[in-house]
Amino acid sequence: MEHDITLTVNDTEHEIAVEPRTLLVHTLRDALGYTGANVGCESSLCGACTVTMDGDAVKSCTVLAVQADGTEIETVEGLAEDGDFHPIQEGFRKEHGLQCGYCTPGMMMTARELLEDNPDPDEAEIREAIEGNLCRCTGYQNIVNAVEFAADRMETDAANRDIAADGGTDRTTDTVEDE
Amino acid sequence: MEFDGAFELENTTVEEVWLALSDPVLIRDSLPGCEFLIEVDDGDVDFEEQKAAAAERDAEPTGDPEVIAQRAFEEGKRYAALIEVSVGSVNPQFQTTVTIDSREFPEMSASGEGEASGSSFELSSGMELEETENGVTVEWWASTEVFGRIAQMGQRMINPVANRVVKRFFERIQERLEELTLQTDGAESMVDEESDSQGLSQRIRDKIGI
Amino acid sequence: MYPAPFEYERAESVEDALSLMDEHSDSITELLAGGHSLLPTMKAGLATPDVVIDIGEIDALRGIENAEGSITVGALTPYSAVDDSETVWTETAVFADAAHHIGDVQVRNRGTVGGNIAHADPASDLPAALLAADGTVIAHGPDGERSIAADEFFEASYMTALAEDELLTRIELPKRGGHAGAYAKKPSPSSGYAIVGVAVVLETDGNTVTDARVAVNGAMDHAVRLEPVEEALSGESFTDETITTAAERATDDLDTAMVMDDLQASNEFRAQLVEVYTERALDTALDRSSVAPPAAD
Amino acid sequence: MSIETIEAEEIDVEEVLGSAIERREDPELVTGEGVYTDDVQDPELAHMAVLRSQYGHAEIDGIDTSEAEAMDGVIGVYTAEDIDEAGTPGDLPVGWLLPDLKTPSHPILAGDRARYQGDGVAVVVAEERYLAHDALDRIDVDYERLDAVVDPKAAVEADAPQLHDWSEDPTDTDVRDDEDIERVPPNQAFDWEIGDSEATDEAFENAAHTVEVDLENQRLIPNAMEPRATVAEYKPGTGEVEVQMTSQNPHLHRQLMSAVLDVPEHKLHIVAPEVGGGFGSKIHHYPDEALTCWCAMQLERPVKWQATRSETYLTDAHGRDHVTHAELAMDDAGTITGMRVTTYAGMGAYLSTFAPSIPTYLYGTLLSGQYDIPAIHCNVIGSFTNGAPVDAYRGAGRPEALYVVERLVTLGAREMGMDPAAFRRQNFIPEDDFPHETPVAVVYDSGDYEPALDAALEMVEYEELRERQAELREEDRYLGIGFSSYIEACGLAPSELAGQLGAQAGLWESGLVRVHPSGTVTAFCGTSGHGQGHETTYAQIVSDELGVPYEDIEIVEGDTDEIPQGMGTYGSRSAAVGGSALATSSQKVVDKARTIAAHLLETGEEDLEFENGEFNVAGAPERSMTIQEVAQQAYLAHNIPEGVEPGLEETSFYDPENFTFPFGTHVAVVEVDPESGEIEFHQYAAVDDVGNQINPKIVEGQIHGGIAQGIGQALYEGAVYDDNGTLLTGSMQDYAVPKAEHVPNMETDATVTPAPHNPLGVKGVGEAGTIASPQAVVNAVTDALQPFDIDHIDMPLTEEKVWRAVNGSEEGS
Repeated sequence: MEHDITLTVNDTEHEIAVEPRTLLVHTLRDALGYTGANVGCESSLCGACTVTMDGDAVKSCTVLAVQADGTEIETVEGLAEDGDFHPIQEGFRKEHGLQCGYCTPGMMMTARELLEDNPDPDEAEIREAIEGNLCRCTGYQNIVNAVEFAADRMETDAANRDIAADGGTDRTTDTVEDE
Repeated sequence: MEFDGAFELENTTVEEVWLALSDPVLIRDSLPGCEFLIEVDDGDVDFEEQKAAAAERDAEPTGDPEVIAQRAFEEGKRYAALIEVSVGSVNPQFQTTVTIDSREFPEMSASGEGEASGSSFELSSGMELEETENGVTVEWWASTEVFGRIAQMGQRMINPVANRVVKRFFERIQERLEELTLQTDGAESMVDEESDSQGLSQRIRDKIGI
Repeated sequence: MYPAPFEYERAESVEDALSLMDEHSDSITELLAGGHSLLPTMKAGLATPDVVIDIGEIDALRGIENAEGSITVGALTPYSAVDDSETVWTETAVFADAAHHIGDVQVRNRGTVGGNIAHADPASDLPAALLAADGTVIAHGPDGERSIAADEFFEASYMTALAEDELLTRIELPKRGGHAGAYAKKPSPSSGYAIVGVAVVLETDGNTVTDARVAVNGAMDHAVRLEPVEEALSGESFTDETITTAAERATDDLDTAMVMDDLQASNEFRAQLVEVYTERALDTALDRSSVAPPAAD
Repeated sequence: MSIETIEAEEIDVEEVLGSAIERREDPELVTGEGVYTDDVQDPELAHMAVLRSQYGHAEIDGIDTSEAEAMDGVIGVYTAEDIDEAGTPGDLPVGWLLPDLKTPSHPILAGDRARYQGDGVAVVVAEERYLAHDALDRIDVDYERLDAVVDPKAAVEADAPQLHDWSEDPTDTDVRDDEDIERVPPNQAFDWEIGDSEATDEAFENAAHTVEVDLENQRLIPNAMEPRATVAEYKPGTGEVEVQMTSQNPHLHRQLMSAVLDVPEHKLHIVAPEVGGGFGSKIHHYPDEALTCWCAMQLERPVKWQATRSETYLTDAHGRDHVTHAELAMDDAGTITGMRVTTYAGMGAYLSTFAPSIPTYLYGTLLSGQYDIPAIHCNVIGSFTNGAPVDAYRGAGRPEALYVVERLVTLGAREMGMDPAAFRRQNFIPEDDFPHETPVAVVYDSGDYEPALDAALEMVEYEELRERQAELREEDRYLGIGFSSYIEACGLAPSELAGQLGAQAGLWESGLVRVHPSGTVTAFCGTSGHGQGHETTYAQIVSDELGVPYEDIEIVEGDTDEIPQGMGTYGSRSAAVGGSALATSSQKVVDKARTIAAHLLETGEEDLEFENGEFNVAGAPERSMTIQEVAQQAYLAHNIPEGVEPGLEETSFYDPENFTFPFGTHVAVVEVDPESGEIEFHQYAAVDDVGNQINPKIVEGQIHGGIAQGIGQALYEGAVYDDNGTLLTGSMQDYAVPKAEHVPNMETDATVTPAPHNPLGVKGVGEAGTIASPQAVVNAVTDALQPFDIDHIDMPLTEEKVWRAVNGSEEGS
């Protein structure tokens, strides 16, 4: 019996009927056309299917679509804004953080959560954070560099926004939200 | 996977242990998750039907040679067993048939095969009894071969479970045998005196044709 | 691979879950929380439940509560929330440390404390931590609630004291401010599960260890205490020498024939790792403890 | 030191070659827009699933598909019988033959016998992918299990279970070449040798010192992150089959599949969309891709097959699987005088596409390494085993060879009491001895080995490091330094030689360069990249040759309808052979443009200089034309020289005259904990000479990834079959693909010795890291454990193996 669920993917709401056994990754890919998240294994280890669900990185092959009912999903297709790459996308490109690109969407979604929690991770922290995302091409080193690049860029962007905010209005920096 | 081990039973004889181990009911009771263990003909076994029938065929382990003789394992005969083991969320029903390959006092061996969860398995196992100063040593060995999905995907899960099932099986056999010996003690059967003990041995030998 | 079809039920409350469990008690039924134990086995075609009862939406079972004398962790609390909790780190570091070592970020975001403990995977990380923390499992059944001490809870691989009609609703961890706790793990390079993982909790009075609880995952078919290590530590001063001596006794009480033996590690090597990782867990605990190093003579 | 990338806009044409331009492939891939095979959607798609053998070896007495067929949504269920009835040849060919090679039939579905677990027994096509897999469980196969053999050496023993029925009946179709079958063990696929056996034996008789080692080069599972997949559509109107598949070489797949399915080559259109890694595993022709096409033709429906990861574990061609005994002879000064090697190479159940060439011509020919060795002999026995077929996997034969060489050399240095770096240096082929002919039938094109070794020694501060090692040993800490001075052979060539050696294909590459009337360019190459950054690299080459801005150049690969012909991407050949084809075509374009320009500028061709896309009349700089202007004129054709055809495009089939031989030295520095067997990297330094570098950032990425894959082999990976041929490492749960935390930070540097015989001077880089790194790590670990007198531990060096080695015996102590 199919169940009606609502998924908000990259800010677009979708109402669909799914079989209870359907995995979130297949709903995203086959029913809704978000083919950015890839399937690389069935043992929940490779992480190629990583998306964020209510802000948390999850392996969408290990979540039933019915479990995701009512959640906000973000996939790699939602990373860029107004045609501008997210700093993580920019980092992967600048630092040659990808080769075949198959692991990349999942890797970037995991990296984004890392940088939200820890804006200035060191190498060991990055390597630990991506232990659930396997890459067979890069040897990981340029992925680590890509995440470091993104961290720097996000810091710079934030600082620039602060300056712009300071210059543009009379608000002070205390309007910046606490982490 | 290969397993082996040995345990000792005190104040008993090789014949008594042999007798007890000839009893399918004792084996059934010792095997974790075993729903039934019955003799079957060649050909396909309807496990569902047998499971339903098994509830009505309740039999208790016994130390009585007469009773055991009626139902004792026989060389060349084929038996069916249904074993249900829970491995977390995995609840395979092992539909197993076992053939007694050899039964030559004081050694026996059996081999079988079965299916569960899109997988299949083969097993062989054997026991040898040896008289010691205080009683009897039971040496046992077992090996299992697993094929298909469980072997490929379930390595991490099956090993500890197989280990548990096999070790538990022989532990329980040991426990049952110890209980049975006590039973015969309590019933003032024949182990107190040398002559009686020999008498029992002889009776066992007679009954089950060692 | 792909899960086989099943009937899906969503429980709105604990009572609802219990009644659904009762309603489907004649079928093969599985409870779905985070799904990180269940779904991989279903995808592998190894688990084929008839009915899946999704308890993931029962909000009452989620969250960490700083109660008097103990920390309460709701069954649906994800590992990441435990790892992120300053309270858990402060009051029972061993449990937070173990949660930190589970799987990877994605797994920690979804996998739940209750699911983990009820599943009782011999190679998972929380069971030994629960034993070392001297935790209590609270189970809800048709007749209400009961408490099960961690020491009584784990019985064998994937087997616990939880009855079929019971739902694990929360765990309680005694508060041990000022204690020393740590979890040291040798993960499988492939699965990330523990080849061995040693959890230690030490209470100290000055330099003297007044109480020690040490437990191991991965070595046996369920998490077990390492009592000889505990005995070797109790009453001794907390030093490197004591640690080394105590760690040497790690396998004294383990039945070597029953030590896990698989592709990842033989039982002999596991036994060796139990010693090595006991020492490492104790070293970390010592580093973290407020115990002043003994004055040099 | 990490190389910084440059944005394409910042690059002038004169700097384009050799610049670390950002990859043009990436914008699509970082946004999720890239289309991999499983991303291909079509509302009409049906889904295929394959039932694999339950057993490593079994007779199939019957298959009951009725229950599966009766399921709602199941469209078709097929077995070998159906393939036969349709009259489809359905037998996979072998692409490389050896003398006396046994080539058993390899049907796309197993009929009466399954010989490894990956053997397909039946296929289901259903409306939906979950359903197709449900239906597999409803197929009832009556198996009779047979004994299996999985060890390559045990397989050729007399009493081993036999895989193939070598019938004495010459009409038996199960055997193609059954002459002299009685002479050799049934499971022996071939018995091959190279080198001078007498001279080698003599070297050993006269040796002052010898060392020997028994080693295994374990079975590996490729694990490209994207599992194999195919989407096939049949067009009954035209008889065409449109195929999108995970391929490293679409033209080769077309050629082979044409024979397997009996579909004319020109009616098969094969496209490799985005391909998520290959490492060799997507070169070969497997049954599944052909079955997908076959089902699409039967049903006249588009059909998709997407392998699950567990299927790729069972069926992707595995790598390595060697059991080797190797010896080294030296004189009393530590100069190498001979090498003798015997290897048993597992082929798996059938011969995969290029399988016979891997443990022979790609292995034996590299055994001289970087060393001047007067006499080498190598004997390789290939055997059939009940495992997945073994074929090219990143490095393909060369890692096996260099592992043998570099383990022996390390042991040789130890035997002589010499420093391993000094021992290597002493035995290097001297810089003035190139081209250098080895005793194993190859001629090294160019090389200069000492600078790479020196650079590596400097990177690790070698002398200080040895002091540190000695200090740490005092504290019972065990630091080890491992060297790997490797050589590699890329761009397998030339075709004529390959043909003499048994290749069933030429090894050239095609390149077509088309300058459009507006002056932009589309270039087509027969290689087929899958992560290597070919589009970027090739655009750099064409931009440099034509002087056309990099961004005005489009590269097309991986489509049999668009590209003249092609041999694909493997063996680190793409830059050296494919790149050279594009360079050659570009030069032909320039030549034609020069003719037209000279005509238009009213000067002699010899008076025209061509630089940065502009033809200038020598001495009269105001008289010039850009190549774009020439292109426009070439297509207008209003005024072109007599005898010159309109248009501006050229094709070439570039056939290299030799292999290229990249080389380098890698140094691993590790610390080993004898208590836990754990290995910790302190440093990993790599100096590689891959000839000229077109894009240093891409080169760096290839080296990184290659090293990581080799470290995976050294420390973590290994396919394990049980005695029944059941794969115990059948998923990522049990087969360790290295994670970020398992791989060290790598320091890379390069020397540049251009390849002398190709127009770009490039050598190839795709496999270098994987060929170099395993022995660097193993040598480092055994160096660390010298105080325990440990000479060798077989890969993967798991903690348990290291611990057992330290504890003296298999039983431990």
